[in-house]
Amino acid sequence: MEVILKKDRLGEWAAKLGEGADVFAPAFVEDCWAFTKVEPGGEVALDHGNTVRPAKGFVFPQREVLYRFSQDSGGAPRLTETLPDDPRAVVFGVRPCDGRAMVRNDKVFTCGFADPYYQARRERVAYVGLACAEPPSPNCFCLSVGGSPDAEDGLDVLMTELDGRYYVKALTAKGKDIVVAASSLFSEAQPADRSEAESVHAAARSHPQRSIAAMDKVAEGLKRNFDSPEWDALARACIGCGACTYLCPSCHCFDINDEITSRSPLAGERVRTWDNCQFPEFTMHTSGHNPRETTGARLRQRICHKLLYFVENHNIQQCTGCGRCITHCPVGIDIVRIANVMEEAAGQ
Amino acid sequence: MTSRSGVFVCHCGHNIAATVDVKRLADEMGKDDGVVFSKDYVYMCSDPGQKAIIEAVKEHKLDSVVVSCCTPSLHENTFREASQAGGVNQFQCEIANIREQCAWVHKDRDEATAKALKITRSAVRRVRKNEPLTPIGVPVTRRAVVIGGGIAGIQTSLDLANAGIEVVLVEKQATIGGHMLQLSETFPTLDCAQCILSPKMVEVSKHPKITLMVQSEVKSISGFVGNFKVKVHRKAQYVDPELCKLCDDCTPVCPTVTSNEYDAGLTGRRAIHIPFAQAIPASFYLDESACLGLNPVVCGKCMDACTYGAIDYDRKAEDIEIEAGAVVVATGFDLYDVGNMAEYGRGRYPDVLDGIQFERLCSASGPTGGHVLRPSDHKEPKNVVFIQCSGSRDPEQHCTYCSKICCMYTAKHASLYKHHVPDGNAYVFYIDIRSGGKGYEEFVQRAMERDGVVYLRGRVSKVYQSKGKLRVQGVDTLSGKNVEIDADMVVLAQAMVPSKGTADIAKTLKIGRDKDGFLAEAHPKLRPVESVTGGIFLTGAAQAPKDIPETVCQASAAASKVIQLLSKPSLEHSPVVAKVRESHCTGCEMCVDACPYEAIALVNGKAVVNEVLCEGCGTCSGTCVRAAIDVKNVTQLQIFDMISACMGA
Amino acid sequence: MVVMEDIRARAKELLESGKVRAVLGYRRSSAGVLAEPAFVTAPEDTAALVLDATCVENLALYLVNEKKRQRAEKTPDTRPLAIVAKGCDSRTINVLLQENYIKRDEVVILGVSCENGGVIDTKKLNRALRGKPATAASFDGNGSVKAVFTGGETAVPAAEVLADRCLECTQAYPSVSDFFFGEKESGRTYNRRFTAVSAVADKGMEERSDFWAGHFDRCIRCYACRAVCPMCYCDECVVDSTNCVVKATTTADEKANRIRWIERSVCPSENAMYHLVRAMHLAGRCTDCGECERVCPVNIPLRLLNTMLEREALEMFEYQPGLDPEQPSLISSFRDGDPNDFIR
Amino acid sequence: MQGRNSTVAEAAVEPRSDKTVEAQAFEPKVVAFLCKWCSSAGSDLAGVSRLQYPPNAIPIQVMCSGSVSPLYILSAFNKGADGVLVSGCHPGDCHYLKGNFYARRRIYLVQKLLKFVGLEPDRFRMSWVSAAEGVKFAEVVGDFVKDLKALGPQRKLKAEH
Repeated sequence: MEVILKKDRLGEWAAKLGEGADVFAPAFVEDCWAFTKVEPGGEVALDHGNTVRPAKGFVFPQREVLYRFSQDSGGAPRLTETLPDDPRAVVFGVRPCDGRAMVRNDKVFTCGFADPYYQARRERVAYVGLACAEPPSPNCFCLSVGGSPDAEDGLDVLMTELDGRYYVKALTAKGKDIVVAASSLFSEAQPADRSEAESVHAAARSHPQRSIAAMDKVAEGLKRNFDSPEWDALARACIGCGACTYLCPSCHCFDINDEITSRSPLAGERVRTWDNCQFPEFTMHTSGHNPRETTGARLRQRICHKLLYFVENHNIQQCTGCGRCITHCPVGIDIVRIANVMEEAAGQ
Repeated sequence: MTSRSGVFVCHCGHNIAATVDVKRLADEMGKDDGVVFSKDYVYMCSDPGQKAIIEAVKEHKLDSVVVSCCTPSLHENTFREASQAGGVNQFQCEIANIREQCAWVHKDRDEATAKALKITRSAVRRVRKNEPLTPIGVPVTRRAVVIGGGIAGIQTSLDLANAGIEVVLVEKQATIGGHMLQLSETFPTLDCAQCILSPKMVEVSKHPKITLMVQSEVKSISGFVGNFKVKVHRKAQYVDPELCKLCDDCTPVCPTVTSNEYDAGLTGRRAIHIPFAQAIPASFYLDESACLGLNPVVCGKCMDACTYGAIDYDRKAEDIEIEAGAVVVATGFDLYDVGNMAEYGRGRYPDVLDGIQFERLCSASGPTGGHVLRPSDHKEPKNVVFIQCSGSRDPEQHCTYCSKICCMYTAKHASLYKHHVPDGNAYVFYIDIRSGGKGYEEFVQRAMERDGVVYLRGRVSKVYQSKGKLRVQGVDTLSGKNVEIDADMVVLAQAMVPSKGTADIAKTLKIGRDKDGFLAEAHPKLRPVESVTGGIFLTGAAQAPKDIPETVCQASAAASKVIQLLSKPSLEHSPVVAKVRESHCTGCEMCVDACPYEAIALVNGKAVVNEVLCEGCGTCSGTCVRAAIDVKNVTQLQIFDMISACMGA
Repeated sequence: MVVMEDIRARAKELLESGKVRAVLGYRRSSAGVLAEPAFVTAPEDTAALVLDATCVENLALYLVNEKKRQRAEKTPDTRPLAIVAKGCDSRTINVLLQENYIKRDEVVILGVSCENGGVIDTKKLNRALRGKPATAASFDGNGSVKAVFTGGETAVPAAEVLADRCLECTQAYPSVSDFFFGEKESGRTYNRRFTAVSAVADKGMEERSDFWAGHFDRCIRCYACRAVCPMCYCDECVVDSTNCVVKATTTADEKANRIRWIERSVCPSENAMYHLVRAMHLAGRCTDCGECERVCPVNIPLRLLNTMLEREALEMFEYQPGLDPEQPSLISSFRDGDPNDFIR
Repeated sequence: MQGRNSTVAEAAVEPRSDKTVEAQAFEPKVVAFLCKWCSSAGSDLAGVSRLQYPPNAIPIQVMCSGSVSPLYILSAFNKGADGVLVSGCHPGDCHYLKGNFYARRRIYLVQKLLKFVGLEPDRFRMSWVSAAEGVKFAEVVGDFVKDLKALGPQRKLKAEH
């Protein structure tokens, strides 16, 4: 389903969707682009750079309660499941790299076992993508990892900005629903619109980007360099913070904890929170042994997970080239450079 | 970490039960996490109450005990002993104070019960993480340092020495004896002060267990009860007491004269002199501050005159470290400076004397050979006014407190005057007469009735000089009339104040002082001779104004406390001390800097606690940013759990 | 003027003579305009060292990290490390010395003066360039920063793009060094000290409350602020309530009984707890290198929390961190005249 | 966005109009850290003297005010305390000689920090109460509870369970 929306009617569409769902769109807050709730009557302008935080949090929040528990003295424990019942949400302005990341997250949370919390949210959230006309970040490299500025996978709708209007393509049933919900705002797309959109996409794809030169050889390079001392050198400056992975659209590691709210009588919540492979204690064993004790081992884990293990398991890179981990690394650790170094080292 | 706690709720008769629903408290606590037994009882501290604890510990295999009752300062020990008797380590018993901090200060039963529940729950959370502890045994040095060689210090030293304890008696002056030796006769029996004190002084000098250090001051102290290290600074001993034969050849050749402190400034003395004939050590003494320069080139006359070679200008001061198990502070008093008494001439009138000066005039060893003569013209005064409470009981301008002994010594002064000058008139201005003590009231009555001393109830507003007389303006509140007396001499019963060095010695020894500057006792009623610091005791007028009999009593009391302390082969120190988590300590030294007891040192880059020095205050753990140091049984984890309990979680 | 060749030559000499095991400096980065930390061990690599307005990192962090790394090594190279240190960085080194974390002979300090410059704030630079990503930036010595971007370059007044801490800096030269490069400039005239913190402190209470609630709400607890802070050298942090660094001396009790001061959940109350506890732990120790604020991906103005306490320490206790490694720490000392009238 | 944050946004929108009604029924929760030797003894004296004061403050006896870590204070607020009191010996009277001087400096900084992030200054108080000041102890608690009632519940640092 392909339709045309006049640029000045975007707000109306958002308002219409706001009647049955929470609508989010990027807003520039404190020098950061962030998905922000659009209040009724609020403006939506899709002129944003890449958001600092990816779109994954709508489906996989940083903290969620799995169930509540309580127990009276001498009694049996009582568990109360807390499946998400958040209102439906429509997220505007999702970049294609974040959409593609959701495909990867889907594989993790549905492969073998369907995570009910993830599933429940995934069904309730519609991602409305915006094709990139030029790279929203100087560290973009989506083309190197099989993506593109107009990639559709993982999104429910893809919008492409044309002159004074958007070319809106509904990609899923959910996507069709949100177009149909405001059908009066749209006109049908004409072949000229389609070819104009295609030329915008083509121009964007030819825009210079950072690149991993021989992506097909990187996985092999990583494998062969697993024990290379180069990892320690590359990670020498790593400070062990979690900015790279918490901001990554496809990182999905989590931890589960009990948070006790009352001891007498016992009551509390079992909580799932994001976890982070770059933290030193991520793999700390109770014995005191830590298989990834050094920053080098942890950096290797992150890079290999993105560009080697995920490829082995799912035949695609986990990384979608958004560049956030490079831009926000406090000390300039650069996955593109590392991939190139590892590929070259393997060739020698 | 314990898991079988017992909670015992005390009714304290109606004291707690009237406000707190003790049954409900016991019931609710019985359901609490980790509590396997709870009970309420009318008096937990009674014998049956304690037995109930002992039995419950045994029967229910309790591993920790909480008693909800009165303040821990009353019965913590009682219940800890009961717990221990039942088989639980005493340090795994905690008190929840629901009387002073709850039942007695609230009226609403529901509110008070809810609060009592939180207080008790908080104690349970704490006790569950208490670890069993054993008091720390510390060896004891059987030696005491007594600071101050007045009657208090002398008595304490003799009592200790006679009990077989080694004593080092440290005196600032060149001789022991203190103010008592300046006195003429003592009330109420009028026996001669020197006659009763000199034998004790001689005993001190001869006692094999007593080491006497004169011209010496305590400079610093380290260590702890049973194991102090006291650093004493001894001034240079230019005259060797062993060689001095008391021939007095040196004094006449000495060219400098200065005020004689023994005669309270009424006479002069040379730089080299003997303080008084009965001085102990029996030796002449060279006052460095008055001497021309300790340099044979400048003067050197006394050294030349001494045929025994007892004088040596090259002697040096020395610092001596003494190991001791206990310290007794007996630094005595001074008189409140007459210079502060604007209404009585600020000390400008030579015939306005303070009590000690009058004592010297009455003393056979004094400047006038025991005759009462005016300092200004050496004439016998015919009208003498004695003013009591001079500087005492005057919160606006001077000292707030009563100096306690002035009523008695003024009666003595007036009587002595009348004995010396039977035709003279003695007037005493008083606020009221405080003569509690054996034979004291009779003594005052004798002064009034037999010796004809005129007592006027009222204050003296002003004393000034007029036509060779001292005009005393006062009021007689009994007749309601103003009184003016032209006196030949006025004697001020000056307030007693702590001696000049008291503030310094308190700081050095890290013991407290009260609002008036006297040394503070650990408890005003029950621990009157102990300071708040273990092993440091107080006696004499440094603690509060008191007379000779009371001083001697207190001196013996302090001695008996020291004997108690030093009679044990080892001491018990509280095991509630700081503990370092070595894995977390980075050796930043913040705790080392902050510890008030210098109990923490850095060893191989990690903080190490000297458990014997540590008093368990926890300043270290409040300072450490790494949670690397905790006080046992008051750990951060325990406080965290207690905060939760207080918040009802 | 700091002559880059002098620093490179000194670094080279130190490496060639074997006096140091590495030189910590700055080099260009592939990730963006900011320089990145360089660990130079080969004398010839000193040619890559740079020093300009993009050298924002406080390399003293690596004295801590390298110390930890060294502890884990069986046969560590114990020769000292050479480090390029700006004024603020040198004060950090002084605090590390004060807290015995490092010893003076373990470090050779190549002190550099910022003179009248400082380092850039990339957020400010982005604003100044209207979103065009800069590829280079350097202080031109005349009160402006030359910014190069794809397809052009421009001069921006330094006061518009320098980091707040540089604008407020009162001592832009090292307080400790073994070799000193540049001039000790005094009388810098950008902003008064504590300008930024005063602006927030002067707001009304509810406004301040909303200001911080908004910021703490955004926090994702990536701990970049903690990780980049040379003063946050604890192996175990108070926020590590559910998992911890286990050492040989860690007891079973310690593993089992963790104090959950702060839950792992990312939510406003726990985020606030984290930042407030961290601020308290840095009181009297923070030397205002501004790294916490720079690395925050969601732009929480963390520096304000620390400078606020720094201001109190200076004004009420006359305490300045990092000037004297011999002084006792702010919170392990007191003066009789400390404020008392806030107490009832 | 993302779970928790949106719930906060909702909490902020929650109407505060019934604040006055709330204030009347509102009983503030207070944690009082009392040093063992002075302030706890002072509270005992208040008890012995049968002085009445509000039951809102739950005492936690610590050895010395110098042992009170800033974490205790922050944690109490985190757990929902509407007010926190730290009470120690008067300057110069510390049983441990100088622990209260360290406390004074540390607490001063905590107070300034809490004020800076917008917590009402009246929620956190320090007092010197000696063993002889039973009356003062009762007054300190009474005044504190009165001031807290006027402020209403503390939500700024409280964990939302």
